[in-house]
Amino acid sequence: MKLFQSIKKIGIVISIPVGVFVVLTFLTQIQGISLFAHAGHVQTFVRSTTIISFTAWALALNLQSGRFDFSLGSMAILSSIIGTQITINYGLPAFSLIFVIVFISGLLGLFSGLVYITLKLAPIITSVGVMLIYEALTFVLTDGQGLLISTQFDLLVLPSTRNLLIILLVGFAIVYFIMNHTQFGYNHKALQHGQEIAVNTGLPEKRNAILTYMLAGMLMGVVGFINMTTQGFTGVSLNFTSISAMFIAFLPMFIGGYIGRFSEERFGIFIGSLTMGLVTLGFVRLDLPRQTQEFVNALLLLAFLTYLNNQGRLKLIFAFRKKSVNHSK
Amino acid sequence: MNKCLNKIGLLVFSLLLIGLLAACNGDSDPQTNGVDNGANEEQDQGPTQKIGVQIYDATDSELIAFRRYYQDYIEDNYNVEFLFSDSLDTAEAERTSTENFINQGVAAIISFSDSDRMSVIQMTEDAGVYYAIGAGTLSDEQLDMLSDNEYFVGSIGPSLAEEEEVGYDMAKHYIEQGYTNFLLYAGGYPFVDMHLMRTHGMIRALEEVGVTYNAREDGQIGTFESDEYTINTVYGFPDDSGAFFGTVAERVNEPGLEVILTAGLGVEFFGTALAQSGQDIRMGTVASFEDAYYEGFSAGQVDYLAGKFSSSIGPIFAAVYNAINGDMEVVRNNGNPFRIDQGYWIATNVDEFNEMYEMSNSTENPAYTKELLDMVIKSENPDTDYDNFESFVQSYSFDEITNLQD
Amino acid sequence: MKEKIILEAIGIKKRFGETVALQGVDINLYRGEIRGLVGENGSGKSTFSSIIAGIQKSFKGELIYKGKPYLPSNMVEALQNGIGMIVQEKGTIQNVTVAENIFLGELNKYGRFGLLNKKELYNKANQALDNIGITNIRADDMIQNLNMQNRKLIEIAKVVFKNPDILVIDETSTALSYEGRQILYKIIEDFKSRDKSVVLISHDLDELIEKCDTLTVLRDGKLIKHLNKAEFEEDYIKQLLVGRELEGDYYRSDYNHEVSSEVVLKVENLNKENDLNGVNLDLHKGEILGIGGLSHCGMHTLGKVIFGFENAEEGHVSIQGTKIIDEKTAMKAGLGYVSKDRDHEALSLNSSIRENISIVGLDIIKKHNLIFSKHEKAYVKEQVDIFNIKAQSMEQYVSGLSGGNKQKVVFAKWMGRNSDILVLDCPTRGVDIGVKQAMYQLIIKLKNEGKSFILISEELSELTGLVDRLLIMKDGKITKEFFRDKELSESDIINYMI
Amino acid sequence: MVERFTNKFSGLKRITNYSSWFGLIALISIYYIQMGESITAYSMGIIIEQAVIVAIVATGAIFIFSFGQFDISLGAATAVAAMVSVITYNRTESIFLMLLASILVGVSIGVIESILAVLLNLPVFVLTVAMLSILSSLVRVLLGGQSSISIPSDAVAAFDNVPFKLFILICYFLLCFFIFNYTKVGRESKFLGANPIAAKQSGVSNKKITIIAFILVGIGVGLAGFLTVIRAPMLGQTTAASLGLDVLVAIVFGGMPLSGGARSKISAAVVGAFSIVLLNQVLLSFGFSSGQNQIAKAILFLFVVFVATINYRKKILPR
Repeated sequence: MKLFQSIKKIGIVISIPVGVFVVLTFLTQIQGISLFAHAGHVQTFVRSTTIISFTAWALALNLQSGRFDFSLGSMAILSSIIGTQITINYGLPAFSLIFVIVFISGLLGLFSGLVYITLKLAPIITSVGVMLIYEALTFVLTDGQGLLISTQFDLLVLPSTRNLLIILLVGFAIVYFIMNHTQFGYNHKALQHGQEIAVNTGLPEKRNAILTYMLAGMLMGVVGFINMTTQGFTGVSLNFTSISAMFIAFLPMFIGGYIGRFSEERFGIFIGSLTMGLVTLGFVRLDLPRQTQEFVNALLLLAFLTYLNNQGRLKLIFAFRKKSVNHSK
Repeated sequence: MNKCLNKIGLLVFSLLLIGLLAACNGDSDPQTNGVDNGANEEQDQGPTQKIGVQIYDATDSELIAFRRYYQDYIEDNYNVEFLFSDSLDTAEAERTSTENFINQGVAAIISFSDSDRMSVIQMTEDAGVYYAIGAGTLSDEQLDMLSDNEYFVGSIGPSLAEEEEVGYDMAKHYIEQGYTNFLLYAGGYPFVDMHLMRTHGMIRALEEVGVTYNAREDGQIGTFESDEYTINTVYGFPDDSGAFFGTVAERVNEPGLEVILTAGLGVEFFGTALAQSGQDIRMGTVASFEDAYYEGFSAGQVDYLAGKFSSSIGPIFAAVYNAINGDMEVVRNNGNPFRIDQGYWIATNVDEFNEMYEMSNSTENPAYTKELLDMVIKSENPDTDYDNFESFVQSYSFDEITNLQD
Repeated sequence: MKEKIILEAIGIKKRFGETVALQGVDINLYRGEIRGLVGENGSGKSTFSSIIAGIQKSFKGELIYKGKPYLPSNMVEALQNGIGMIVQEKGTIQNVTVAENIFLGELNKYGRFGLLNKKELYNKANQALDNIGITNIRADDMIQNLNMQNRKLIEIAKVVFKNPDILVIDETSTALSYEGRQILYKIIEDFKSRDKSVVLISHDLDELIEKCDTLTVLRDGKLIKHLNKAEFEEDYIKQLLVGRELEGDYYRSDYNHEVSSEVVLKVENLNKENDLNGVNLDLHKGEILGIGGLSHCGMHTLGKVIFGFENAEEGHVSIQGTKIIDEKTAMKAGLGYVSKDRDHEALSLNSSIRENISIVGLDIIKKHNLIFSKHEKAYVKEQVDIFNIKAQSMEQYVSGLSGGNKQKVVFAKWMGRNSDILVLDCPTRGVDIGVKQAMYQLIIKLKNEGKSFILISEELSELTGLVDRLLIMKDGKITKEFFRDKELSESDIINYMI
Repeated sequence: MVERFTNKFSGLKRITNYSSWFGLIALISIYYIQMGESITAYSMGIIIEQAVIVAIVATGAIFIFSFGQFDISLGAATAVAAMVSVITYNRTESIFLMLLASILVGVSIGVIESILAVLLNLPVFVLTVAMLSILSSLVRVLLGGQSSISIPSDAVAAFDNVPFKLFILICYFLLCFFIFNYTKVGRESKFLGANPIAAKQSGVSNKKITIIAFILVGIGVGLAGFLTVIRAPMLGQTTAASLGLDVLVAIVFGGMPLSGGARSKISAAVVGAFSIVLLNQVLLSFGFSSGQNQIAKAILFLFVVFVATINYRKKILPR
């Protein structure tokens, strides 16, 4: 029975990416191409999966505590610009770039968190303010030009498939460990599900919130790093343009929440991101125009949410069957 | 107590952050900070005239170079002050910016924005503010409609035909060298006119050598057929999922690729993929003479550039300056607003590029210096007339300008 | 008996915004003592206990614990110092394990450098559960899979495991079944036997009289009297609670249970997973129908289903032929509902008295489909006057009112729209005895005017004192029907509840 | 002692409740000082011109915000409405049909969104995130591969004046003001925001309120789409793209609590929209760059909200 249960769990967890893979393989086969034709496709897939995973982990961290953070995208952009400039200006070794960027984005996250706990405003408001400031700083710091590093060859070789895989795995290990094996993770979960009780009991809510923001910032730093080094270019964003960075992460986050019921949530998000990574590669291979991509993504999100929110009702529909099983017992 | 600590923490942290930002900013930016616009000293004659500059993208490197020329060179040498708009990406934003400039009391607007230009021209006429086009062109029909508009000064810039020609020349340059495997980047095709025209130019050059182009019904860039030539395409801009760079990497790594031709944003979007591919691939692009391309040429990533130079917007200023000084007659083409084509500087090797780059980016000795501009400004040179002006603008090539300077 | 003082509270004052909760309370607590704390809601007993347990920080006055000044900054710190509290409200957090709840806020003990040793954590948690004799729940169970009673037991296990010197129990027994209470009582006696102290807060006078050594009566944030076991006498305590002798009738004076034969509301064969198991009942015009039982017998769910707030899986509720499918149809048919959870369900605390009362009366207030301030205010003022709601103005937020006045607002809201049938779920929970009396009299008056009531209550005396007919529920079923009778004794009834 | 404290407290409360008005007045004063004599009828006109569209959409959006929901797709919806109205005009050459089409599209989007939210039981915010993507791709579809679509500017020139726009704003504002303050729907939506469970137990239908609110916003979106075309008859990919967040900023600036509830006020939309436009004008007069502008705006934004909510702090952090 227990074996059956675990098989069922594993089945649910892998069914989503496998299903998507099958559909995409079918779609590409019709056009006479294969999903993974050469190493570049593997790289695209790994890169998308990594970017989406980190973004979704960061988004989920605060969103699941009821804190919507508009500043995620701007943190990625600003930290990658500052970090890269520092690395280049002070001639730091290339591999240290990721650490510098993550350090800076951690500081940016810290600032977000401090603004939140100092002003005691709803995070959706403080994060709009912080996001506007960070966006504007990208402009002020680069005199509006953004940053181009297309000739810094030692930096550009960093996002190889192998390195991306390492980043993804190490990132997952760290996030998994933090959320499941540290006091911070446990307190975070307790505050998430019972804020008032937890605060009354004496959990350090403010410290936890700040650390959460910092962690989210650092995760976005990795995104900034990957974008900077693969594109060799980070543009300036103004007037809320940076918020779009997080939209791609909604679907994986919800898939993660769903899978999280059967396994670990961070792992669920990873599986969700993997799925989106496949979808992204599918877009590349099928050469779909941007608006179609967005449209398909939005529809997938809607469909999945609908399924998720009506699961209760679905269960009701199937309740009769369950009842008869109970009787036979 | 706790609360107090938080506030102190925030304060200390903010200072730290500011320090950090300052550290990275100070070191990285050798040029004078273009944001600083309060430095223009009052000149001897009269109050400073305000000129509004409308830009389509505050983050575009070409426009930033333009801004530097106006604010760091022209403001220091003429009694004017430039106000720059935000990025104007819709007709609505363009209108808002026009309203604001008029309200701020500008004497003229120089526009690099074309969301709904005719409406803006109408507004400026109503408000009695001079209007000049610093880039892009008007159709004959439009120019006709504006013939009796006293406040419309004229336009200088590459016409759409010129844009098409630039694309054609670039493609031709490589075809003539015998290359057969191309990757075309169409940029904002079909939404951005300038990219569309350049791409059409490239297509024309390819068609001349026997390539068949199949246009697509939905308006997107189509496909190519040829036995001899292999042509792949990319279009669009980066997105958040990484799909764009996935496509770029895929195309760049296509075996046998020899040349990348971009309708814009060459180094920005392809430099990295080139660096990462490690193959020997040429790149030709239409962009501007700025740092990124300096690096690109030095690293051998780019070997053909059709680009604007920072002070290419000197002549339009001269025209506007004449207008606001009341010397409208020297900028009137037989009583009508002028429309003068101004093309690109073209660098086909590193040495050419470096020479042009140096002159383009100098704020002490730009291509169009005060001495040069004064030749067509009536208040400085009473003998000048429209024909002078027209030939002055048309002699835009690097060689002609260096000759003028000597 | 009076040997060692363990905790001394001197002149404790506490204010919440505009309301004064405690105005200078002195209490000495001795080792080996079971101290009952009694008072109406708003009398300050929960505030006092939350202060010594570290939940409330900013107060005036002094606490001396074991001879030293004492000022815990949170519950965990208080517990580490030896003062543990089982709170009145929900005290566990969902979606985390039992073990994490037991060691909430002090996980740092299980591991180092911020890392956790799960094995040790689970072992300790199981030990804590074993300690109080719970074997059916394990450390790695998720809280949301447990029922309310078991969650409460987790809290008890958590506090007791720390072996505090003072155990504060705030109205916990109402959430527990018979078995749960036995566990709790055993713990209390065990504490006493080990020379530790217990502070027991309860509304149940019988429970207090039976279990406590001493009683402290609070009223309006003031200390009224300390009572020794010898002075325990129910009527006397009641008098102390209210502050005066109650004049007039408290409950109904008549013992007539004849009601009209007209059925105004019919409940047929309601079934709902875990809560209702084939419930049938008729409500007659002018009848007060009581429903009693233990907390989790399904009667609260029944109230919600009757009003259409929750849906049953089978069966239906109808009023004169109209089926009740949601709150709207219920209201249209003249039904009103007073929720047990007043602050979260019956009222919007951060809205004004006016808004709370008028929200269900908008149909009456509107003229030509429009709502004008003048009509609305007149409507609300009438209710405020009838119910004698004490507030600065009708624009005051409900959050600033006392429990009694809040409940008056809820009553006013339903009576204002002239509801014919009211479902009252624990309508006098946390209400002063004075207000309670007024409400009882109001219910009786309305009954005499032909209104019908379904009175769901956990207080048996309230039920026997008011109802025409009493239905007892157990495990989602109606197990017994009693009619109004002078001879009806609470002990008879209890037998059908457990 | 207690009495005095109470009075002082509620006095302060009253003042901060009007902090957004003080903000507006302060901005007007600074603008006056900065511009001095150069303030003309033209200046007033452009302030109205620039505030009208945001004010209209924000007014409608107050309904959604009042019951604690959040719509991020309003800008994209406005763009779609404007696109359709341009297409309609180009087919029919009728201004009336153009207006009608715009409103119809706005309302339809509202109906679709609310029905999806209600029937599929989706959280409104996440739904609007998805709608944002769907509507922006719809904008590109409507563009049909062109960089822009337009109508001749003469066609709408007759309406391109301040009185007409002000008239539309006032009409729509009065409609919303009326519904918000003098009908059941308005009361119920505020109550729903204050406590959804209590609202349900008082017979307030979440579904009904959601649908009505989205329809009302839809009308606003339709009017805004129409006015967008009048203001700038040439529409492109990015038309109205930032409107959604401008509306959010305006509403918060105007003193509307994002959680909705009893403190919701419809005036916040107009106060906020005008404040933002004035703030822009003031910043322009200082000659800041785009980046500095945005920093100043962000800091002011946080400051205003901070002051407005200074009396509503809780022990636990707000979410």
